[in-house]
Amino acid sequence: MLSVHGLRAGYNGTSVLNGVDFDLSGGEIVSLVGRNGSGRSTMMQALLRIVKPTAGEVTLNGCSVANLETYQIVRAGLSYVPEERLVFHNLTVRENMTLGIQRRPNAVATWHPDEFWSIFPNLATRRDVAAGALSGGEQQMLTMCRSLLGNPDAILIDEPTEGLAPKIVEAVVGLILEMKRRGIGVVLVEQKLTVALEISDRVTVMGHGTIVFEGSPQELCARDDVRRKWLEV
Amino acid sequence: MEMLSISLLNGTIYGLLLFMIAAGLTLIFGMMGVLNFAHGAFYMLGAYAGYVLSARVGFFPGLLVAGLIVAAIGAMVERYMLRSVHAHGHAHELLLTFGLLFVFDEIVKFFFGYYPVSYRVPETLSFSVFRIGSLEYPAYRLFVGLVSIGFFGALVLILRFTRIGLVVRAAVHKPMMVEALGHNVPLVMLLVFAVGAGMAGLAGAVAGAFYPTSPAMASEIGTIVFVVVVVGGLGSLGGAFIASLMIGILTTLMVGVDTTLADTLSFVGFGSWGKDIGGIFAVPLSASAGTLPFALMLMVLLLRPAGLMGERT
Amino acid sequence: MSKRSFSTIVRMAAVATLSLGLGLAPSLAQSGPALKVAVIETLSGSQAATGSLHVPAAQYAIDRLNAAGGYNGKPIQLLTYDNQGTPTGASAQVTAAIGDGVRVIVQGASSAIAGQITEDVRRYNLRNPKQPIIYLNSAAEARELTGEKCHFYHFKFALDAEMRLRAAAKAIHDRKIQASNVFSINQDYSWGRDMDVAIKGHANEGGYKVVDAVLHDVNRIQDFTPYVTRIAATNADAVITGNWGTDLVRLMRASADSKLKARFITMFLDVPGNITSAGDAAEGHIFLDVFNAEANGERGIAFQKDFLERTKAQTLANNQAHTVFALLFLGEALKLAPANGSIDVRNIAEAMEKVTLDSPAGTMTMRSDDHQALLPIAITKVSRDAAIKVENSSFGFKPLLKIDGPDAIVPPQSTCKMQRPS
Amino acid sequence: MTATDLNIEDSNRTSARKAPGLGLLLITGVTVLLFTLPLLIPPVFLNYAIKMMVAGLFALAFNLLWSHARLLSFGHAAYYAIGAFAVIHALSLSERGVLSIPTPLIPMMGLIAGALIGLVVGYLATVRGGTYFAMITLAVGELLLSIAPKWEAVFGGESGLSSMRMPWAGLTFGMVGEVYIVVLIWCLFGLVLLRWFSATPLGQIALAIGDNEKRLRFLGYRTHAVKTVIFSLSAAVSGLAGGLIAFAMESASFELFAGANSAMPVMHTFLGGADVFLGPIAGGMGLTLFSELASNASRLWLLYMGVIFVIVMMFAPEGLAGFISRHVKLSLTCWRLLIADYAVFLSGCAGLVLSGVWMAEVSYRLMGTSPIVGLTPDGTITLFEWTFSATSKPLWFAAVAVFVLSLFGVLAAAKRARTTWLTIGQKKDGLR
Repeated sequence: MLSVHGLRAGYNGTSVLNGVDFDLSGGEIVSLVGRNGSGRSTMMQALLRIVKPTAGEVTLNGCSVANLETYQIVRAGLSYVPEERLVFHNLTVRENMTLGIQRRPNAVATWHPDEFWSIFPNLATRRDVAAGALSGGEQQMLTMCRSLLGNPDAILIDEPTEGLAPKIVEAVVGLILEMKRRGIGVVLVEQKLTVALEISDRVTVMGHGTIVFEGSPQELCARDDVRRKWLEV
Repeated sequence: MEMLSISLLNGTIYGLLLFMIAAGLTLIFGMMGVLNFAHGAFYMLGAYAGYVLSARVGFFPGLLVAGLIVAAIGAMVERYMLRSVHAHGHAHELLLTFGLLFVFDEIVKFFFGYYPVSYRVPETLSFSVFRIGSLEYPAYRLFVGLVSIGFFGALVLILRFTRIGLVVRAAVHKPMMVEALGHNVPLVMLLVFAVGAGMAGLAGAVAGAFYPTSPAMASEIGTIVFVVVVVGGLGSLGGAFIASLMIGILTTLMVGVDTTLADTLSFVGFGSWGKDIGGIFAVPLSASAGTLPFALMLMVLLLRPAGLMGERT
Repeated sequence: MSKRSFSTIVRMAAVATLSLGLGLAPSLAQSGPALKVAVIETLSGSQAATGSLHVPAAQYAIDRLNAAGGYNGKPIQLLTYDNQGTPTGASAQVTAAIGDGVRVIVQGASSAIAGQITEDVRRYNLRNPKQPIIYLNSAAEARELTGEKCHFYHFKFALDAEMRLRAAAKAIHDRKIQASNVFSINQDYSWGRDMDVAIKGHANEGGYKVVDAVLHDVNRIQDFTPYVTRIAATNADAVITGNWGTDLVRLMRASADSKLKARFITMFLDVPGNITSAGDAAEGHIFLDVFNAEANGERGIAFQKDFLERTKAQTLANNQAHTVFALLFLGEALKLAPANGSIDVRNIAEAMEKVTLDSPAGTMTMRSDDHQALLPIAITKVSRDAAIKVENSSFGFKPLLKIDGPDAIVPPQSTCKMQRPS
Repeated sequence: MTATDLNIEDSNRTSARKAPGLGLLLITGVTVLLFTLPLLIPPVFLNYAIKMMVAGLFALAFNLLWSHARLLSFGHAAYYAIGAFAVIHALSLSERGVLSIPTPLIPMMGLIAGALIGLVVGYLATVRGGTYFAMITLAVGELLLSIAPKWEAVFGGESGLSSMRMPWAGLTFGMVGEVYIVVLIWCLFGLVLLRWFSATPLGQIALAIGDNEKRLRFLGYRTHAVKTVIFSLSAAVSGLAGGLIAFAMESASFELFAGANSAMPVMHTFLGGADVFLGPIAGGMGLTLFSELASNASRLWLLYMGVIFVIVMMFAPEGLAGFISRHVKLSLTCWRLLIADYAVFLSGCAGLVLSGVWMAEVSYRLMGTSPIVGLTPDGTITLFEWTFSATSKPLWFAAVAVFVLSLFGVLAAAKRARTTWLTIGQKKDGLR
């Protein structure tokens, strides 16, 4: 579904990604783990061409995205939930949701706002409140729902559980599993290793802008050397 | 009392005119983060386009076409100039618009000369609506106000109730996120720039028939509109509306007040000292109507930089 | 520095300019005993509108002098310089002009620049007493130019606030203008304040009462309606203003839109574009300055016609007329101080005091105390009956009253301590 | 931005500012040339040289704020003008014998006045950054501009204040040459002062502010104080520049506060190149010379200046000095491959300028909107001492043809050169 080959990117002439190869299939959850600055967020932004890659190929459903604008990639089926929970503070919850809606007739899964209203009654009751007034957890839910309304085939989620209460982390995890169930490919950047290991089909460890390890959660658990070198502080 | 109410009306209408120009500037700033120095030039281009066209296609169609022409110029500036500079940062975008102000100024002088041109209010609108004291109130002033209110209404409706309006409102604060939701933000930016320029152009076409149309109008209005946008809060349409009215009414009312700073000092016993110093202390408020907006802007920037309605940064 | 190497550099600079493709290189020095006159005006930027007018006027006058034989057996040369609207720019161009061998500088569009030029000329003459420069101030009205800043080589062919008000007061007193309650509105800087003081100071003389006065920021007011409201509230029947440029046009437009009954007594209404953009608003208002064609009969009308034909201009503004008269005045002085191979500027300057110019505006002489030219003043009214219409409009300036130089010009200021060259 | 990014960027920006290793020889040579200039060129050009040096110094002072703290000031005319008035007041005090400062030291007053006002304004303005900072400086500038003409006691009303340089130590200061030397010494002083500041620890901190202010604040630096100090220094040197102009002109008027004087250092800096130390100086000197020569040659010079500025902002955003030095560096190694393209590019530019200027000048005369330039009665024009008919079809055809051909030439050459660099760049990458 999503296939990446030799992706390089950086800021102002400094290289952050130094050739990444990566694949994702539908209904699969892949976690990207690694230390700060290892290039995980940059990779997500490079996939969407928010940061313009300097080299490499990215294909989505078999089509190259090299000449597309960010919005066209999203319309082609790749959604993005950024790290900073960028809700539109001045717009209402409902308006935030509406902004996410994209019609994609051939999408692997379709979503409707009403679904979310029933999954997250908290959001439903505060439909007409400015999104800036929501709590951090509610904002996280909102950003995820909003991106799902674009009916993507694959979704990139950056640090969804950061700073959230355990109960809300559970809800987030539930939603991610629901995505998997409906056949969406999920790429997850996750700080909490326990969460990542629990829900992922595969784990990819990044360091110095390349992929240094790839395998199942169990395989990673078995590799103390990898964890010590690339993950532990 | 009559004088007060007519002053309020005058101030409101002047404020509405300011708003028509400021609206585009503040939206453009919100979406692109760029203070468009050339915005005053769009106002001037509108006036000259109105002058040329009204003689050929009639006054009211002329206004409309003038607005459209300036919108098209704005679109070209965004598409072929600003967008290519975007990668070099906001400072360069700002400097580019600064250079454009020069170029537009000189181009107008090239075609129309240094002197004001004879652009007039049409016969159909040169009548008085009512009298206050010995003064008659020209219908055209009300027309200026109505056009501006009409545009404000239309803008609010579009922004509030259409999908593109929703996209614009969101993009004013976080354009990148809006694009990451699959919206064609570059196109929206182009449209906003064009509409903003077009509104300034229309304002110029409308106001140019009333105030003289001359090459000086770009720089004169340019700075005052900056003040409106800053006081209202960069990027806030509502803020710009309130700030326009506030500055319009305040400067109008100040004309009638002859108190000086030295007079104020005399309350605390320093009056004669203030008069001795002269300079700013001896200037009556009525002589500072043109200065006041800048003092206001400075105060706002130092005390509440987000402006009246802007989002806190 | 030898003349030779100088001209080499000049030629190199000229070639460089050409190859840069900048159009004509600045008119540069060529050795020779022709008298060189420089116009140093604002020819670019926002104030170019007034500055540019002086160039064709100077050219017209120089052409006339050359048709009459030039000076020192050669045609007088006219060089133009752009002061870029700033005193700093003017100062550099004064040096440039002197370097090009200029002996007479003409300027007048701005008092700020006049202040710079007159001081530059004064200091240059102090430092180079053998090769002095003459400065003909054609239209800069600041009073200190013939007051604290007066000096022997500065000759002022401009009026000032006191003279203008003295003339206006006489016209009001003689019932040529109806004005009993006067409102004074002026720009808040030295010129506007001089006007404000003069308006109040001549109230008794003119038999009018100043009912209210206001000063406003220069070139910053977009909408003058609030001021019009204030004028209306005082029931003034006349407004005297020294405003110029857009400040004048906007004020008049705003009052016409509100059908303000008061009559405007103005000082700069004849600058091109003003009548055009003021439109019908201008009708009935008063304008006063030195030259009015109709007030001077056939001779005046013939002069204006000749000027318009030769310069291809649409109007003859008074600041242009000032420039023409200043140069014709110089021409008379040149007749009294003939050159025999070499040009003696001091002789010319001394001759200026002896000239009586029979100009198309009337007789003009130079007062030796402060070098203020004694200029006549014509008071006119914007009217459809005027003999000469301006700018393709249906209006012209119809003369109401003409005052001769000695009566029009106020006595010299006590602050002028002119040192004569010994 | 991560920590590693910051370091890399840092070293880039500092290295760009380090003196090129051309050695003392060049510097000494230039200095000697500058000091002997009065013997070589006539007073007119010396006077231009004074204005050029002051413009360069002013732009450099303005750029201190931008290149270090990334603060864009739109009101630097204020400090320039205040420096000028400080010097004029000092000159007239010394003329009246009230104050006895050696004449060549008087420009110091501009420096001091600028520093003081800069301290106050800087303290207030640097509370904010980015656009807000720019707007505060704009507002301060506009306020002073509207107050100055009303305060005749200090700013001298419309025709300004003037004075005269008094003789000192046997020098009259009446000759342009003497004034030039004084201005030159002060400009070099200002240059060294700014250079020296950049090298101090404070200068280095200021440099880091431009990259990541938040980070510095977390590290415990009082960034507001640092910014106030550099603002004050920038204002001080701007005051010195204004003071030197007043010293050279022996007068000052409120028009020094005008917005044009605030725009001047901005345009000079970015036209020359903000991130090259000599960029603002080159921009200031170049544009000043251009305006002196062009303003007397063409009525359209402001249009040309605006167009040049826009083109540089679009196609050479690093400024002309930056653009040229980058190209020289790039092509030193492989000039053989590029020389043909450069030749086409440069001659194309010349063609564009010549034909563009010709068309602009001729159509301006045909428009007849200027009271100064126009056609002769028989419809001819004299340009470059060449008289021709303004509506001659062959000439217009030739001009348009040259323009179009040059445009294609320039575009094609630029494209080819870019491809050459890219291939060279890739080869280098491959070697690594």
